[in-house]
Amino acid sequence: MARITIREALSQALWEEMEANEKIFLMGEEIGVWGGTYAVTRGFYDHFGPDRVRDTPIAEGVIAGAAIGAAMVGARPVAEIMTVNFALLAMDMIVNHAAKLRYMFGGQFKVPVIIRTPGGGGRQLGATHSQTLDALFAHFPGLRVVTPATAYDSKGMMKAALRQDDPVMFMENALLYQKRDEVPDGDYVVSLEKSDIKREGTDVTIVTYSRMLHESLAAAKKLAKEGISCEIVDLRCLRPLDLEPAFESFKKTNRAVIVEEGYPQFGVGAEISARIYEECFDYLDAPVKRVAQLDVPLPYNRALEQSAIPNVDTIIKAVKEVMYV
Amino acid sequence: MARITIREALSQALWEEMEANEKIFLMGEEIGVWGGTYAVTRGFYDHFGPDRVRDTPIAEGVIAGAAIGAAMVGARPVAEIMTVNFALLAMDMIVNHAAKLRYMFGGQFKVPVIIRTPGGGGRQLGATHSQTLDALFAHFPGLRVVTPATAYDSKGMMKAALRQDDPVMFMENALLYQKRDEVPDGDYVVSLEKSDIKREGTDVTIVTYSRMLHESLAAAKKLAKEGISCEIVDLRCLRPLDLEPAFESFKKTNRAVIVEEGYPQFGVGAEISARIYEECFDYLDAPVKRVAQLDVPLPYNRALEQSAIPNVDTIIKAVKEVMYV
Amino acid sequence: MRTKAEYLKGYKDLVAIRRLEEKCAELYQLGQIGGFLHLYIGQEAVAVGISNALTEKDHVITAYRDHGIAYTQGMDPGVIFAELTGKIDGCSKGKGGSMHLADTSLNFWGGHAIVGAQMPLAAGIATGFQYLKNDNVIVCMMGDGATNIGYFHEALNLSKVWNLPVVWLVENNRYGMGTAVERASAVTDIQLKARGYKIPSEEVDGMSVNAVEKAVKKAVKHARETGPFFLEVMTYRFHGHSMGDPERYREAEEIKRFRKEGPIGILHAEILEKKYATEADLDKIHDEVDEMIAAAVEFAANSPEPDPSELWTDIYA
Amino acid sequence: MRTKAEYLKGYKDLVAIRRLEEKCAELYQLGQIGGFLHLYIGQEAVAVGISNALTEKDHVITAYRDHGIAYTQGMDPGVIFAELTGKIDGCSKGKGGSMHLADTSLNFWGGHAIVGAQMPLAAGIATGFQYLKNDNVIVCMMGDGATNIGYFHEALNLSKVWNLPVVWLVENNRYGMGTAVERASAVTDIQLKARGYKIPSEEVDGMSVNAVEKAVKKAVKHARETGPFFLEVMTYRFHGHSMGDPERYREAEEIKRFRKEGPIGILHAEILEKKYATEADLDKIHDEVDEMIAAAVEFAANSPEPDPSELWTDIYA
Ligand SMILES: Cc1ncc(C[n+]2csc(CCOP(=O)(O)OP(=O)(O)O)c2C)c(N)n1
Ligand SMILES: Cc1ncc(C[n+]2csc(CCOP(=O)(O)OP(=O)(O)O)c2C)c(N)n1
Ligand SMILES: [Mg+2]
Ligand SMILES: [Mg+2]
Repeated sequence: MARITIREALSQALWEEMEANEKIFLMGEEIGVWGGTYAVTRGFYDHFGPDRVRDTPIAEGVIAGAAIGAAMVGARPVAEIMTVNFALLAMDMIVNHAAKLRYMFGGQFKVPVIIRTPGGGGRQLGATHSQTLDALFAHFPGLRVVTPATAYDSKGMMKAALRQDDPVMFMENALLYQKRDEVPDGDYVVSLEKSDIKREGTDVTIVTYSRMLHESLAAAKKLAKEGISCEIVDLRCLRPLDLEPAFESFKKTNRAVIVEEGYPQFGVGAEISARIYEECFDYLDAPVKRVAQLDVPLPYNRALEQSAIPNVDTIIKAVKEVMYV
Repeated sequence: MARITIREALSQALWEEMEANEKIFLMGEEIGVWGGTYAVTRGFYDHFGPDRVRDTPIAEGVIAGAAIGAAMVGARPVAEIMTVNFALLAMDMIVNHAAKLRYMFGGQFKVPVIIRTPGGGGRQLGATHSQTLDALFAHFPGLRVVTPATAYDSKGMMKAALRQDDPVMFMENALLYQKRDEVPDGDYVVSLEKSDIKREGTDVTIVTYSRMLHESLAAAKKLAKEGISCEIVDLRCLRPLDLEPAFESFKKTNRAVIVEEGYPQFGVGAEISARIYEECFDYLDAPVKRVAQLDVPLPYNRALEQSAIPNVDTIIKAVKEVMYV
Repeated sequence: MRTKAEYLKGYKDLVAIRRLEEKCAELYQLGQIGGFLHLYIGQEAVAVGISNALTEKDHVITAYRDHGIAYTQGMDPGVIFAELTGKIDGCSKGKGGSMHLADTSLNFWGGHAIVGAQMPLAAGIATGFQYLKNDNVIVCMMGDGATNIGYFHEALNLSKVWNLPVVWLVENNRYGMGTAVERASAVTDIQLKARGYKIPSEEVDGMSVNAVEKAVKKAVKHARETGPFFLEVMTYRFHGHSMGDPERYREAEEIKRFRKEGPIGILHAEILEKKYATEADLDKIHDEVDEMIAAAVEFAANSPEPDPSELWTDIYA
Repeated sequence: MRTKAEYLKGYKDLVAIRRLEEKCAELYQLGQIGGFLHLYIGQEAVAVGISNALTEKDHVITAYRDHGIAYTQGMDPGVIFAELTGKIDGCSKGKGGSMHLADTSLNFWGGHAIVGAQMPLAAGIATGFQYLKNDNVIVCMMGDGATNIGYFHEALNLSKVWNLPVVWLVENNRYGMGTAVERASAVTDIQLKARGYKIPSEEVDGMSVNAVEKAVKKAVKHARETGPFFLEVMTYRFHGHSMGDPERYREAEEIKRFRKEGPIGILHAEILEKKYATEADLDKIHDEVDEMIAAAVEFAANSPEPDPSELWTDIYA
């Protein structure tokens, strides 16, 4: 076991799988000579060479498209889109092609492409560079959307993604790359279809994922001191969406708070909330509470930006609301 | 009063406003010489000329982008994206620019651009040409998203859109263009911010919009014969989202079915459902039911496709479920 | 084409596509084909020329106007009609329809309905071939209208930067829907667009099977050995863009002019001149084709609808 | 520039941008500027030359590397620093930050952080100008790396098809982040890309204010009277792409070489040669600039944070 960062975890997963499977190659802007904008692929270019670590022009459409095409004919490309905001330039390739090609052609081929892309706000990058767009991709059948929040899950899910045959949107978070946790030494995978209880508790169920897991864990710690016990479900993947653990937890706590970083309307929380009501109607003690970004484009100014993104305090407030305290 | 089609209603609104305001011009693929793929702009090219009715190359990015740019400097462009599926090629322009420019630049200018685009399935066009993508756009602060379902609303909302100063995604539905209803002779507008009760009833609240309004009305008619009285709320706009009439109705009926045409997960229905629970918790008699497309890319085969899209029967079934009959 | 047999095969292919498309129009009117239907009538020589030029290491991808190339790549007309009528024996089990024919075992990667989308996919297929070092080449067909979309730029640029084994082949049929080339494209000589990427190019007579065949052979060789090549194939579509095109954008006179010198007529004359066949021999080919098409339609008619459960298959691997 | 006064003004502008950027780097290290920060050092002559060439009917739009052109278009350095430090007196009330400077009253439309996005917007601004018949022109600046994105193709093509009053101006500083032009672009002579759209083009020495000024004047005239024009301005950025660039992609030697012949040094020598000023005179300009920058920083420091309610303003009109 070693305590490593999420950056290292992703890097290790890619490195080890590339060593094991020569069908895997990487492509994207600045992943080679530069070493990756967020340094996930630092050292790869020197080790694996320009054929397997391909710097691309700034052209998100063909980055996604070429990765999809290469996957169609049997390679295993991992395309990096520098941030999820730029994935909007590749929406047609992701939504109309990665997600649908196999279906439209009656299953004639597979599309084992991985699109890695970091999202999230909080770094004063302004409205176009701070988005959390998970709900957009999770909407579409045909895609897998994974959103790991720990080094353990990041490494295991990246490995799992590289060993299965569907298109995967691998959603990272720029503020999480430095987060550390324990990762086993040997090879392991983490399912792309299972959410996970990251903290056990009895009073309230917090359903969350990605960076908001850490805010929720911090909130739970504080709340524990006040005698409120939170159970925290880390979704880990949004498509397919595994809500069984959340439902089980809810049936125990009868109260839920859903925490996401993205926009509040038509977001991830809406789906989770609706599903909890649909499946656990008889267990409701209080309305399910959603915590999300305020309904604004994110501003540059630090104080304004921070005020718009959920954090420990807003989570605590929400938990207390559903506890009626 | 005259009974006209939605196609005519849109056409009239555009025509009348263009006559009244020379800042308005149209642009898009095949809107001019061809007369519009769905014939909404038939006759415009001959009447208004090539300067005000601009055929464009097939290039959705610059169609949206050029319309936004022209709006920035004081013109009032109406861009047609031939179908909403192709709007995915303009996502960055719509989401990162139309929605955010005003905010990012501290309100220095307005972006009065209208993007008209039809969506919807049911015409055997295959997975990439049959999508209902309203939830995608409704997610983003900065946009207005309108989804009229009648000729009356289409004309009035198009006129309202052309007289206000925000970017508007004007979502049409290809199967609705031929629908007819009564429209007053003179000038009128319909608010872009108000939902509307399209049928009064006492037992169940159906919340819906666009083409599914008509399926819901047909279902309500049949259900009435069985003694079940449905109240139908037509959202008319998804952003801003006016749920007050839905809540009021729900407080009366205590039961709700939400009907949308799009994908079922992370869709429009999730937000409505979550909001009903949040605002009407004490009025719940049964879990809110969502009716949506099945969670698949739409196939070409007619029977398969039809089986995946909500219709009168699936709506009736859902209503009966929440009525526990 | 060189030998008599090749000429007669080429002729048969042209006629087969023509009849197949005419039958499609008929079935569409009857409501047996749904969705959008784009006929290849007038452009037959392009598909025949391309497939004639290709070997088992060569692949092809195109847009929604895909029946012709599906046929010349070897797709059974019965399978084509089955797909077009949404039957289980269609190449895509009836899930794709007219715009999404494909059979990867025939090196045919579809049939794509989003204008220009086949270009980044082709760049990717070529990247895959290059990466897997299998010596394959992909020919990416596109319309003139498609050369104006951003994908064109991104895909062509990448193909040159990476020296990908791809042939970019524009079928310039003078219109994208109702928009004439000169109303949509800054350069009307589409070939010039390749210059911005230092990709060598050639203009080709798309009414001549042999001209296309020759050009594609050369282009594929170049793609395999050196890198991308660009072909602008001059052609014309005799029918509307799709069924239900009001055709307000062109004169009947123009259509007539092109129709007179259609690909079938040209090859017909050539064969007679070369004395490879008599009028009667050629008539017999027409009869054979008619029979084949009739049998194909019959095959499709007898093919079952996909089981309702097919709605849920092929979404994930 | 012709007169002595113009030369000295030009010199002052170059120095002002340089100092402004150096101060930015300092404030960034101090944590007073957040987000991404892209310095214009080395490219100053381009902005100065452009703004020198423009009249009140001419407008400009650019990417995130926008401090220089904001300054030369007349934005007060205090307002710039206020925006960069997120203060209410910033041009965008602190909501935009370094990448989103703009002041439409100065004919400056931003500052856009999505690579290439300013191109479709510029095509639209030009469409608006053309439609409103106001005789205006827009100059659209972009980086070399941005010429590879699909927007470039769509925007340039449309500009020619509609003959829009737009000047496409590439600042070729040899790299897009860490990617040298030849590693990302099929043509390294970026000017050639204009050929695919029949847009006339010119290569310009971006280290010379006068060369840029002259070329832009000519291009703007062409844009106003005839249609789009394309300029490839050769320049170089002396610092990293943004703060925190590891700079593994180029040799220190290369930077040195360009730095020696930087825009300020060149104009310095020219002014001395023309005897428009003495070393001492020029030193005084430096002092003036230092004072101006100090005052500007002070202004920004004293500017209040935006009220929390500003979070909710400017979303809808
Ligand atoms: C991205 C996108 N935009 C618009 C359309 C609608 N559309 C379908 S075919 C077509 C014309 C294409 O013309 P061209 O590329 O010349 O091909 P042709 O039909 O002439 O074979 C258009 C605009 C589409 N399918 N995809
Ligand atoms: C669509 C998009 N892709 C990627 C990025 C990340 N990015 C920011 S600047 C840049 C390099 C641009 O290079 P160039 O156009 O040459 O401009 P320069 O920075 O040299 O001025 C990249 C890749 C982005 N902002 N937008
Ligand atoms: Mg064409
Ligand atoms: Mg550059």
